[in-house]
Amino acid sequence: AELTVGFSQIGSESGWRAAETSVSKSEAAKRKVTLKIADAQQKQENQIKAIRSFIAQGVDAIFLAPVVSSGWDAVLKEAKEAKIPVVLLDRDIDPSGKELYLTAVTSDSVHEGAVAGEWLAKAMAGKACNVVELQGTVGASVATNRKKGFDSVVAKNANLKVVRSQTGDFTRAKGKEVMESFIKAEGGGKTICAVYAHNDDMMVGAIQAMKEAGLKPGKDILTVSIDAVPDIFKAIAAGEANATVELTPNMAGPALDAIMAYKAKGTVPPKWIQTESKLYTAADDPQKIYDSKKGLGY
Amino acid sequence: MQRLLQSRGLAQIIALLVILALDRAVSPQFFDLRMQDGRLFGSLIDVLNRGAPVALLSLGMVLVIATRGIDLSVGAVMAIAGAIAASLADAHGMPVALAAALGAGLLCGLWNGFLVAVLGIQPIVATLILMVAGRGVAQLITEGRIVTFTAPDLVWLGNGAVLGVPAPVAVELGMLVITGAVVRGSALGLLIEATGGNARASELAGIGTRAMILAVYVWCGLCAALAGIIAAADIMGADANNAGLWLELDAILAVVIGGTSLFGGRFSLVLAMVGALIIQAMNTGILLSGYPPEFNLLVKAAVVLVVLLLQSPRFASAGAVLGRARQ
Amino acid sequence: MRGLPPVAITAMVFVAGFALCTAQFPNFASTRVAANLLTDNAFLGIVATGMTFVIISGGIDLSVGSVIGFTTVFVALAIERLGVPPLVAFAAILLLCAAFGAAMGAIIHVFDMPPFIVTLAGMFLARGASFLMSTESTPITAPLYSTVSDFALRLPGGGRLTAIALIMLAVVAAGAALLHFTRFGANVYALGGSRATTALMGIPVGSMTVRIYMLSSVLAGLAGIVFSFYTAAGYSLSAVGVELDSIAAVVIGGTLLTGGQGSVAGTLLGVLIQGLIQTYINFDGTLSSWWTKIVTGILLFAFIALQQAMLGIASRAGPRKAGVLKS
Amino acid sequence: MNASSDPGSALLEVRGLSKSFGTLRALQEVDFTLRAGEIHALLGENGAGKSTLIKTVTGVFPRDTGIVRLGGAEVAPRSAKAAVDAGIATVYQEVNLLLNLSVAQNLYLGRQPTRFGLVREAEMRRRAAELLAEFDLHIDVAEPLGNYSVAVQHITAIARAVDQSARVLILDEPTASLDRHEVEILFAVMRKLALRGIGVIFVTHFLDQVYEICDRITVLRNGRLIGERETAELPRIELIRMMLGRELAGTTSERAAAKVRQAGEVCARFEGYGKVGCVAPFNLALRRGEVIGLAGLLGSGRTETARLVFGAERADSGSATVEGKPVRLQSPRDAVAHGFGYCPEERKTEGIIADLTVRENIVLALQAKRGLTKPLSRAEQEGIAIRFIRLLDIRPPEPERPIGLLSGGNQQKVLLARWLATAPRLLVLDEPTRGIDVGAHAEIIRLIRELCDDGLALLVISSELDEIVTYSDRVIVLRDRAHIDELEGEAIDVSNVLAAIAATGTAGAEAGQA
Ligand SMILES: Nc1ncnc2c1ncn2[C@@H]1O[C@H](COP(=O)(O)OP(=O)(O)OP(=O)(O)O)[C@@H](O)[C@H]1O
Ligand SMILES: Nc1ncnc2c1ncn2[C@@H]1O[C@H](COP(=O)(O)OP(=O)(O)OP(=O)(O)O)[C@@H](O)[C@H]1O
Ligand SMILES: [Mg+2]
Ligand SMILES: [Mg+2]
Repeated sequence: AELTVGFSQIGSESGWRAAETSVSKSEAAKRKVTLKIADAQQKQENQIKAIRSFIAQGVDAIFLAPVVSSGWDAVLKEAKEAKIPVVLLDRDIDPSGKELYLTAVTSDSVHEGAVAGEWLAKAMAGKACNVVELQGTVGASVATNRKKGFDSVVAKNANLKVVRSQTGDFTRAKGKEVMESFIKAEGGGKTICAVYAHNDDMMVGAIQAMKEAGLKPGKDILTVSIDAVPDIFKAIAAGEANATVELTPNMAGPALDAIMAYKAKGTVPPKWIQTESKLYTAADDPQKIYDSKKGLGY
Repeated sequence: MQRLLQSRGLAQIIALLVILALDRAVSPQFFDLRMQDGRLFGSLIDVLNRGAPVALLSLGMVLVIATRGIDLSVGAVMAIAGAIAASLADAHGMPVALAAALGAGLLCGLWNGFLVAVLGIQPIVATLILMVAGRGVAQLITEGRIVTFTAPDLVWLGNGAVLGVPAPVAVELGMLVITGAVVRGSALGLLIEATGGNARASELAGIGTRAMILAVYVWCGLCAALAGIIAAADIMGADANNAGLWLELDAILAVVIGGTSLFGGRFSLVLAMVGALIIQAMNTGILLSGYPPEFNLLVKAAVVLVVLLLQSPRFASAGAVLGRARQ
Repeated sequence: MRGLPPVAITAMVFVAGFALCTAQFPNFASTRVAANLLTDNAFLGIVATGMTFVIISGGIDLSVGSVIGFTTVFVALAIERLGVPPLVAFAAILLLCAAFGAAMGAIIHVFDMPPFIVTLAGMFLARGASFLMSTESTPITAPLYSTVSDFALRLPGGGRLTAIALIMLAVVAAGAALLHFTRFGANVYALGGSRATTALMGIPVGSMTVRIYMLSSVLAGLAGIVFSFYTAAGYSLSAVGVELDSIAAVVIGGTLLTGGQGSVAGTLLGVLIQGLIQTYINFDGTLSSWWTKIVTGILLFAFIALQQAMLGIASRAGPRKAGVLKS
Repeated sequence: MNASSDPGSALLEVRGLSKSFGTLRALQEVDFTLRAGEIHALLGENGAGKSTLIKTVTGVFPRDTGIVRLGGAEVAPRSAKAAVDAGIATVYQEVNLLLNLSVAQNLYLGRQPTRFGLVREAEMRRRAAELLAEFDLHIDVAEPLGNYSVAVQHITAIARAVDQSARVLILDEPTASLDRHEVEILFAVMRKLALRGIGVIFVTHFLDQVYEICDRITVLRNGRLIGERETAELPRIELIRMMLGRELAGTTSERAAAKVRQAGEVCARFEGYGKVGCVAPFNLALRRGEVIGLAGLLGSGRTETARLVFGAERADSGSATVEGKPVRLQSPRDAVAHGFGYCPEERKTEGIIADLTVRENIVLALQAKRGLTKPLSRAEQEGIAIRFIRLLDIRPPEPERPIGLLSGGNQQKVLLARWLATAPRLLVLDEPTRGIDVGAHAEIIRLIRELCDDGLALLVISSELDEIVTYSDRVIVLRDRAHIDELEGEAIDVSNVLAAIAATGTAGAEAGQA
C-alpha cells in the first residue's frame, strides 16, 4: 500500500531550508510516498501541534525536523502510543527522547563548526590569525553548536583568536551590516585575517561589505562558512570566498528508505544515519557544483 | 511655532547626540570619514545608510499613526517589493522592476486602507492580515530562495553614491523632502492631524476622513516598497524570508521616539527620521562595542526606556510626583 | 449584557468554521481534534485572558511572549541546575513576573508613556534576560513534569483533556468572573472608557494600571509554566511572536483595541478560531511554507470580514441609537 | 464682605489660592467661603477661572499657593478620590461619565455593593433605579449610558455626586443641557441637601437660576476674586457689571421682531425628507436672511433634523434642493460643498479637535471646502484666525493655543468662527449658547441677527425658549421625532411654543424620556 508520511518542517527561514523542503518532496514523489508537509513558521509549539494533528489523522510515519533539541518527549510519547514511527531530520534531540524515535538522519553541527575551524587552522599553518565570527540567531541550536565546534578548534590552536563575534541572524543583510562594523572597529579591516560565518548567506553579505570597504575577500581576508548553498560557490569560483562546509538538503531520501524498509520488512535502522559534512574549496570545481545545485530550490 | 518646533525636537536631538557620543566612546574611530571608491566611508555613514529602510518606513508610518492607525504590514510589503524588483530586474530592466515593485506597495497600501477606512476593521488587525499573508506572497514570488540580480542601475540604488553620499541616504533624504512637500505643501498635513485628533469632528467639519485614511496607508505602502527595493539592492538579492522582518516595530518605535503620539494628531516627519537615526545609531554602537550578542536586546531595552523617559513631560516633575505617591 | 452580541456572533463564526472543516475532512469532528485544540492553545488562552484585561483597559502588552520565554528558561534552570523544587520555582517566577508587570504599569502611569512602547521595551528586556541565562534549550526531567503531562481525562473517541487544558479553562473562567463580576473588572472597563474621567470619578487610576499589567505578566508567567509542561523544556526563543497571536485572539473575540468593550469568553473563542485555522492547514498538509502564510492571512480576513458583516447586520436590525455617528 | 467673620458656619474656606498654567495665571490669590447649608453661586465670564478653582480645590490640579480648610481643618486632596473621601463630591464641567458602562455602574463605580468580592448586580440596579427616581428619571439602568441623551448623562452624573456628597457638593454648570422640568427637580434636590447642612457650590451662566436658588454669590474675573455678596442684596445689573467689568449693551430677551426682516428667496428646500427610526419625513424651506428655530423637548428629534439637513445622517426618503437645483447630501462633505455649516451640540466629541490650535480649528472647515490642493498659507490662516478672534472676542486671544485648553464658552466661539470663515449660505446651530456667559451670549445672539441681515439662512436649536423666541422668524415645534407645528411672526412667544409642545395634553417630560 502507499505510504502517507507527515513531515513537520521548521519553516522557510533560509534558502537551505527551502531546498530541503523541495528535495524532500521530490524524493517522496520518486518513491510514490504521500508527503504531508506542515510548516511551523519557526515555532516549536506549531511543530508540536502539527505532530498531534498528524496523529489525529493517522499517518503511517512522521518526519520531524526539530527546531530545538528539548521538549519533544510528551508529544513523541503520544506518537509512540499511537504506534506511529518517528524519524528525526537534520537535527537530533535530547538523549531522554532516544527511545521515542526510530532513527535520526542528521548531520552534526558541532562537527561542521570543527571542520570549518580545521580548514582555517590548516590554511594558516601556525601563523597568527585574528578571526571575526558572524553568529547565527542568538539561541538557535545550530548557531550554538557551530560556534562550539569552531571554538574547540580555536582552543587547540594558539595562533587562532576570535577577536569579534556578533550575531548576523543568518541573513545576508545583517551579515553585511555586522561585517561593515567589524571592519570599522578593526582598523579598516587591516587586523582581520579571516571571517567565519555560521552560514553562507551571512558570508555572501560579508563579502559585499569587504568589497565596498576596498578589501579583497578571499585574499586580504580568508572566508569559511557552512551550508554550501549555490551562491557561495559562485563566490569561490570568483576567488572571493575560500571554503564552505556542506550540509546536504537531502535528509528525506535516507529517511524514506529507512521507513519503507521498516514498514515492509520490519528492518530496524541504526539509531543515527549521519550525513556527510564535506568541505569544499576552490579546488573542487566550484562552477560545476554551482550549476548542479542551482535547480534544487535553494 | 518656529520656537515650538525647536523645543519639541530638542529632546530627540539631545538623545541622538548623546547616543552618538556613546558610540564614540565604545569606538574611537566612530567619527572618522574618508572617501572610498567615490563614496563617503565611515561609521557615521553606516548609521545613515543602514538606517535608510527604517527611516523610509517611519516616513510612511508617521502619517498612518497620525490618523490614529498603525501599519504592521510594512515589513512584509518590503519583502514583496524586494522580491518583485529582484525577479524582474535582470530580465526587464530597472524601470519595469521599479514600477512593478512600487505598484505592488501601492496596492498593499490600498488594501490596508480599504480594510481600515471602508470596512472599519481596527488598524492593528487589518494590517496583521497583510503582515502574515504578505510575507507568504513574497516567498511565493521567490519560492523561498534568495533571488539575486546584477542589473547595475538597481544595484546602484544600494551601493552607488550621489556626490559621495550613498544612494540609500540620498533616497531617504529625497523621500523626506517629497513627503514634506506633499504633506505640508498641501493641506494634507492639517487634515491628517485633524482626522487623527478627532475623526468624528473632522468628518462633521467636511473633511473626507476616509480618503485621508486611504491616502496615508497608500503612502505608507509606497514608502515600504521603496525601503524594500533599497534593502534588496543593498545585498543584490531579495531575501523574502528575512527582508524587513520585525522592522515594523522599529518603524513604530522611531515614530514614537520622534514624538508622535500613538493616539494620533500632531506629527513630525523630521523627528520621525531622527527617531530612526537614534535607533540605528544605537544598533551600530552595539555592533561596534564588541559585547556578546546576548546583550543586544538588553541594551536596546535600556536605551529605548531612557530616551522615552527623557521625553516624558512628567519626567521633570517625576521626583515630585513620586514623592507625593500619586495614585 | 455587555459584550454579549459580539461574542454570540464570534461563536457562530467558530461553529460555522468547524462545520466547514468537518465537511472537508471527515475525521476532523473527533474529540481528539477538539481536545487538541484546547491543549495546543492552552498557553495562548492563558496569556490572551490577561491581554483581554489590558486591552479593555485601553492598553496593550507586547512583552507577554518574551515573558513566557523567560519563564520557561527560568523554571528549567531553577529545577535542573539549582535543584529547586518545581513548586518553589513556580512561586518565585510568578512573583518575579508580578514585579515585572507592576514596574511596567508604574512607568506607564507615572511617566504617562504609551503602553505600546513601554511593553515593547519590556519585550526586549525579558527576551534579552533569557538569552543571558541560557541560549540553549534545557530539558526538564522533574517527576512532577511527567506526572502532569501524563495526566489527562480520556474522552470517548480518543481525545485527551490534558491537565494544561484544564488549567487554561480554569484561568479563563476565573478571568471571566474577575472581569465581569467584581469592582476590579468594572474599573477595567471604566479605564478603557476614559482614563481622565475614571480618575475624576475617584478611581485610583495609578494602582489600577499597575495591577492590570501585573495581572497580565503573572498570567504570562503562568502561561510560561504551562508552556514548560507542554514541552518539558526551557528555551530562550520559545513563544516568539505570541504577543501578536494573543492580541489577534483578543480582537477577533470582539474586544475593541480602543478599550472599554470586550469579554473573556470572546477571547477564548478568538484563540479557538486561530487554532482552528492552524489545524485546518495541518490537516490539509499540501501547503508550502508560503501558502501556509497566505492561507492563514486569507482565513483571518474571512473570519474578520464575516464577523464585521454580521455585526453590521445586527446593528442594522436593532434599534438605532440616536446621535451615534458611525466612524 | 469677609464672610468668614462668622466662623461658626464656615464649612469650606479657600484662602489665597493661586494656579498658573505655564505663563497663564488662571487663579490669583482667590478667597472663597462656603457656609454649611447654603447654596453658593460661583459666577464669572467664560475663562474666568471657575472650573479651575473647583479643580484646584478638589486636587485634580495641584495648586501653586493657598490653603483650603474644610470644617476648620486644613485639607489638601491630591486626587479626585481623596476629595470624595474628605466629603467633597463634584460634578465636573466636562464630565460625561463613562459611556461604555451601564447607568448603574456609572452611579456606583468604585463603591458597588459586593458580597464575597463579587458585585451584587441586582442590588446595584435596584439602588440605581431608586436613586434616579428621585430625579424623576425612569430608565433601564442596565443599558450603557452612551445610549442615552446628554441630559440623561448629566442627571446621572449629578445623581452620583449627590449620593456621594457628605459635606460639600460642587456642581459645575450642571444645568447647561437640562430642560426646565429637569432643572426644577435638580433644584428641589439641592434645597433638600442644603437643609441637611450640606454646602452646595453652583456654577452656571443662567442668571435667572442664580436668583431663583442661590443664597450668596462669588464673582471671579480673569482669575481674580471680584466680590462676594448676598444674592438678595445684589441687583442683576450690578452682578453683570461685576462679571464683565463693564455695562452690558442692550438686553437679549426682547423679541426682535419689531424690526421685521423681509425673508429672501428660498436657498435650500427639503421635501418629505426623513429617515426611518430617526425623524419622520418633513418639509422645510430655508430662506435667506431668515432664522428658523427648532423647539421641542429633549429627545424630540431636533438634533436628528439638523444632522439630516447636514448630511451627517443619510435620508432615506424625500429630496433636497439648493438654490433650486436638486442635490444629494450623502455626507457632511457634500453639505459643506453646498455651503452648509453645522455646529454640533456635543462640543467635545463632535466639535473641537483638542490638540490642534485655535487657528487650525478655525480654518479647518474652510480648508476642507477649498480642497487639498489649495492650502491656505500660514499668513492667510493667521489673518482669518485673528479676524475671528477679534470679532467673537475669543479669550485668551492667542491663535496658537491648543483649543483644548480654552474654557468651554470660548471653544464654542471658535466653532462658530470655523463655520463663519466658510461664508456659508445655511448655518445649523445646535445649542449654540450652551455654557456661554452672559456677555458672550448677548454677542452670539447679536451675531445671529447680523448674519441674517447679511443674507445667511439659519437653523437654530436651543432648549432655551426665551432665546428661540428672541431671534426666530419661524419656530418649528417637534415632538416624538416628528415636526408637528410651525409658528410664525406675531404668533411666536414662549407660551404659544409651550402650548404647541404640549398640544396633546400631558406629553410633558415623559415624552422626552420615553
Ligand atoms: N489644563 C489647562 N491648561 C492650560 N490652561 C488651562 C487649562 N485649563 C484651563 N485653562 C485656562 O485657564 C483659564 C480658566 O479656565 P476655566 O476652565 O477655569 O474657566 P471657566 O471659568 O470655568 O469658564 P467656562 O465658563 O467657559 O467654563 C482659561 O483661560 C483656560 O484657557
Ligand atoms: N429623558 C430621556 N430618557 C430616555 N431617553 C432619552 C431621554 N432624552 C433623550 N433620550 C434619548 O436620547 C436620544 C438622543 O436624543 P437627542 O438629544 O438627540 O434629541 P434632541 O431632540 O436633539 O434633543 P436635544 O437636542 O435637546 O438633546 C434619543 O434617542 C432619545 O430617545
Ligand atoms: Mg468652566
Ligand atoms: Mg439634541
